[in-house]
Amino acid sequence: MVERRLPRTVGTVAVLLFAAPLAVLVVQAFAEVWRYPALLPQRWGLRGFEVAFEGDQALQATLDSFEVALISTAAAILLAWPAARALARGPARLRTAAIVFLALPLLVPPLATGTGLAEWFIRLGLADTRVGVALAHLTVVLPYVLLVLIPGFNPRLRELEEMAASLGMGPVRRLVSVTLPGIRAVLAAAALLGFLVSWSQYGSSLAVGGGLPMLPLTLLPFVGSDPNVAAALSLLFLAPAVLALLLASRAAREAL
Amino acid sequence: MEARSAPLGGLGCRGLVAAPGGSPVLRGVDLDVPAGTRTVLVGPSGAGKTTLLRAICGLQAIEAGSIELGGRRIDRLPAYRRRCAVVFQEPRLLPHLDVGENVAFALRAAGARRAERRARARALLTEVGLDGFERRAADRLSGGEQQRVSLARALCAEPDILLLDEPISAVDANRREELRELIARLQGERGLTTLFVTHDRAEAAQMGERVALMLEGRIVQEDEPAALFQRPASPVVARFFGSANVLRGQVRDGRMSLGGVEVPVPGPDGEACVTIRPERVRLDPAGPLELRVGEAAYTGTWVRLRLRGEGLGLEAMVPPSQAPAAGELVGVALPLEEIWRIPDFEAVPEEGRRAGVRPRGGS
Amino acid sequence: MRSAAATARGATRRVPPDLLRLAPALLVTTLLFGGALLGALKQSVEPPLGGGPSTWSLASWRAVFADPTFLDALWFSIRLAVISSLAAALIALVLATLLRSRGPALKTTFSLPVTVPHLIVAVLAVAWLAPGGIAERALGSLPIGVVHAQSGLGIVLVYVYKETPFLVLLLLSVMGRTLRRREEASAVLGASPSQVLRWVVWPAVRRPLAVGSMIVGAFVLGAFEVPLVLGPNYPPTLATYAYQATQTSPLSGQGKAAASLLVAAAAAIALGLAALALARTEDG
Amino acid sequence: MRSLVASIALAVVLAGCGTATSSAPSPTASNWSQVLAEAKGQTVNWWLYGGDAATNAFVEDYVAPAAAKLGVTVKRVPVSDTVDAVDRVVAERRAGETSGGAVDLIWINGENFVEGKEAGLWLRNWAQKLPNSRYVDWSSPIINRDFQVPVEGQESPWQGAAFIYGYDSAAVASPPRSFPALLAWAKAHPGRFTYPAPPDFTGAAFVRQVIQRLGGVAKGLRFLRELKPYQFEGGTQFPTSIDELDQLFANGQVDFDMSYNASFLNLGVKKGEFPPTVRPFLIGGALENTSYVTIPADAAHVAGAEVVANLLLDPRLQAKMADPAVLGTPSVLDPARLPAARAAALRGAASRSPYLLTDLGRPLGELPATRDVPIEEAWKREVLR
Repeated sequence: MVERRLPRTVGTVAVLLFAAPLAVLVVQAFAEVWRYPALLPQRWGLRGFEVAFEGDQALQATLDSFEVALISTAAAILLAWPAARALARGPARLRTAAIVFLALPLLVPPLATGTGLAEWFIRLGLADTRVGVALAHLTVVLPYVLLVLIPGFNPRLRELEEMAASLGMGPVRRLVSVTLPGIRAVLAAAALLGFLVSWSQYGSSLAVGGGLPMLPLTLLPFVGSDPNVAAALSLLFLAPAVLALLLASRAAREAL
Repeated sequence: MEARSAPLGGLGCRGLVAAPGGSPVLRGVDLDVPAGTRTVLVGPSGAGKTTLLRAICGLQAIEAGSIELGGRRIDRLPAYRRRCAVVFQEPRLLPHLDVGENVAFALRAAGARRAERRARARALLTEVGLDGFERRAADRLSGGEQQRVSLARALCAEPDILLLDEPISAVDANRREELRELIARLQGERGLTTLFVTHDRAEAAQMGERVALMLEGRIVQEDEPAALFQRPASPVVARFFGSANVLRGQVRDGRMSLGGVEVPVPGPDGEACVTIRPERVRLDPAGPLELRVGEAAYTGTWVRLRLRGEGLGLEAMVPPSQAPAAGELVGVALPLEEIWRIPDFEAVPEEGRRAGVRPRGGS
Repeated sequence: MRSAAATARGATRRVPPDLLRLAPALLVTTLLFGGALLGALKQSVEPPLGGGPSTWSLASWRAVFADPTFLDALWFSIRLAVISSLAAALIALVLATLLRSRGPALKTTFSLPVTVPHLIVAVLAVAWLAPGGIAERALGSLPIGVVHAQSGLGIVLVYVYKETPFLVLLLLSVMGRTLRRREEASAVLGASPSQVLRWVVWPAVRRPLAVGSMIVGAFVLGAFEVPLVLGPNYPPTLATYAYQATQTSPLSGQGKAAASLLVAAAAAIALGLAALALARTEDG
Repeated sequence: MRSLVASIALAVVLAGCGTATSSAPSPTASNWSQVLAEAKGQTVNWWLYGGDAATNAFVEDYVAPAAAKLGVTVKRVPVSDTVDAVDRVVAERRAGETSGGAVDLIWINGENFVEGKEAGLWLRNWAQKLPNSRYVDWSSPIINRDFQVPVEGQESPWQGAAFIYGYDSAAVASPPRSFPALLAWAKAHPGRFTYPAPPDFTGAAFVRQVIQRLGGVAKGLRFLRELKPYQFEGGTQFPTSIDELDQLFANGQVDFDMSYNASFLNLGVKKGEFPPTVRPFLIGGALENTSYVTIPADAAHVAGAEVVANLLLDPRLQAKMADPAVLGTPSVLDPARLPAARAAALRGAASRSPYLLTDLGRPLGELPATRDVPIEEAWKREVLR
């Protein structure tokens, strides 16, 4: 009984929380003329997208955002992997201290981090480069990825690895056929979160990458002044996030 | 065996039906635990033992049937009003409370003062052999210690019935005996009505004043332990309690042919099924049967022999000193007084029924 | 049992390999985060480019704390942070309780807003709730202002919408089978549903809830693009105060901006450590 | 307060003379060809407000192709506020950079320019050396002073700006043309007028215009206090940004809109935001100022930036800019210095659109930038509360 009723509940909730708000975005993106108090636009059209994509600005911004998000997520996973392994066990006091320290950047306003880094990054020639912006993002992406990864390295996984080692599996084979499958769902979640955090960064991007205007920087000026264009850019801004979510949830489901 | 009557003060279940997750697991369970006695509920994995226990204590809703405890209907009461204490398979202690507060949890729920809780916890911990543990963190104990705490916690509730769901299984093998004895002793001292769930027939024999065998959602036989071993009500019961020797044949004039040897079988003529426990099969050069030893396996205390002859297969347990080698031809005698005619051999087909029932839950 | 075993295992191992594994993350965090704080600190005490004192001084800090707008911004940010995190925590607690026994489909659905960037939520809020937005077109008029509301309601709504699912996920991760088993054990020992809630569920969820709400609170304290789109003209949040400081005066505003951002950072860290400490002492 | 206006006017005139006499030598042909050669292959990072579709399109469709012909790539760096660009230049200065900066060109005026000038952030003495600067009337106080601060060749004009109002001719027959008329009109139609609360740029400009027109801060604020109860929502709420006022106007919730962009109705109709029946009008004389571009002293591509700044003064591009079909903003070129045909094109541009004013009347210069903050504070104190 409960199972039969559930899909409708899911649908309703999804519509209320997600689809309905976003539907407005879609409508607005295609609404050339939508004057008050009409509920639907008076004229549909592609003006929003034409303006948004004027001179490849948005396309370049999307590519830059994507690349930066990939770099910072990959770097965060590389750094967080061994750290999470170490933090999943070990003396409790040391563990807590290390986690608190590594998580501190989460609490600090990204604009502060960005502003503080800007001067150094300019000196180092990192400002306005994809690597530079990815590094600035790494400040917050790393703690997120780390916090998600830590529970993945649980005693059960360790036991499986020990089992594999006892069966004569080398480190590489062990990683590929025991550790990765065992941690896939958590890894997917960490990667997704890392990607999205980087993808959505505004403050730190502005401070160290104003000259490499990524999607949020391109979008913000339109938000008040031109809802049509803002909506078109928002759809673009949202697309990879939704895509990443779908991929990650599939990976997670397969892992279950 | 006996006329069913609601036990005064004990537990009485009638026609319990439950379907956790939609498929029926309890299919009409009748079970009595007389007040102050200990009954062991035994059965293979997936038989529904844990579900029954959860139904009794109120963690599993029932679709039909009634449960009576201590002279009152409890099947409509929420779990916390049923006065059943449960010792689960895993200790389920609260990690944020110390050992003492865990033990005294039921007192806390009842609104007892801290001093009283402390005193009771200390006393109970002494009883379960954990003197001075009350200030320790619950999650810093070993598995066996945690299970003792869990037991003390259940006793502290002073329940109308103590339910134990395979409490020994998560404990080190060499600590199990101690824990069994502890449970038996504490139960006996208090005269607690107790239902003990296990899948281990040896444990059932040891722990049960009475034993109820559950198969596929029903109680198929309930009796003293020895009766279940020696006088199974059906072939499945016989097999569950370790007898592979379920022999079919025709009874004519009170006799049945086993491998060419006529043995007297009580009861009416016709199709019949008899069993004899493997440890009662005697190797005797002068015995009437001559069988070949197919396989001889040392099991620690006994050697299990698979004996094969003309139209007859038997299993025998013999002391190692008497064990023949595989391939030998041996004489076998069947003590006639040990042959038991299974009264209900059509009731449950021997095999195959279980195919439809998948193991479920943690039982 | 598990953690005891893990500790025992950790103790028998030598420490160096673990430190080695931690080193890269610690080093990068120290460089980036420490560098950022140091950079901001430097900026806040440096002489401004456009004249004025030519030596390092606390002038910016003094100016900031003498500025009534800054004090209003500080108070406003803290108020928003507290309201948002409390509201998100409360809703998340209710949602998690309702969702814990439901299937993964529903849980995934509820976690969807996690993926939506804050800026887009702000855009959505404008589309729906601004004067002349969908809500007003459909209903005629809105009983309360949201976008640019003096109360900061728009900002709170965005953060609650966006962060509640995050808290729900956090809560659901500790509301699994282990907790369910403990609840059962407590119920059969005579604990009523409200007692189970207080003594079993709450102790299990309060730590992640506290940590999660503290992160939400910190987000709001550092909120920048959302108040830029949805916040009132006055007061600003700390981050928008910093931005406005450079808007009004690109040169002398820099020190004030850095100082106010550092105050926001300090407030967020203080809030975080306090929440952590609170969660810890309650355990005792 | 008359004295204030007078002193401003005097200052303006004096400054104009000063600039005229100290005007930089005109660029020699050889000099400029050197600049052109150097600029070839450079990519100019032009940081400018990114929220205006028409301006973006103008840059992409006209400026960039024209620059490309000279071998210069124009890269538009959109910002939500000019201060984002200034912040970057300041950060580079802090980091000790003297060249290779990320910002080559900024769309700028007012406070941002003034502060940067004081700190020496901008390239000096280049604007009047641009060949096309000969079409600019550098003696005009609207050009040679930016919010009363002498430009001194550190920025080059590219767009005229005038503070104008809009009404919907389908709803209002004849809008008020002076502030007393506005007050009378508001009393007759309570709740149908409002303006954005300073420090919103447009709202602050409105307050400055009132102050200038009515001859002083005290008189201006008294007028605004009197106006307040007849405003939208009884004056209890002000729009917090110009976007919000635009929205109220578009929704028909108020009767008048205002902007420092002389083409805002034209662009609003093009966007579909305003109905085609909207019309511009002036209340008193229009405040006017100029939008400039400046080059940071540490810019990586100075030559390229100069080429782009020069292009922005090209009569053909200026004509496009003034064309209502493209932008419709007033040109900064002096028609008197142009060939007759080009001058006519510029003059005629505004008359081709019902959304533009052909005659902006006698311009009202801006108050010094330094007075913005005190005025805002006074407004908050005496009008808002």
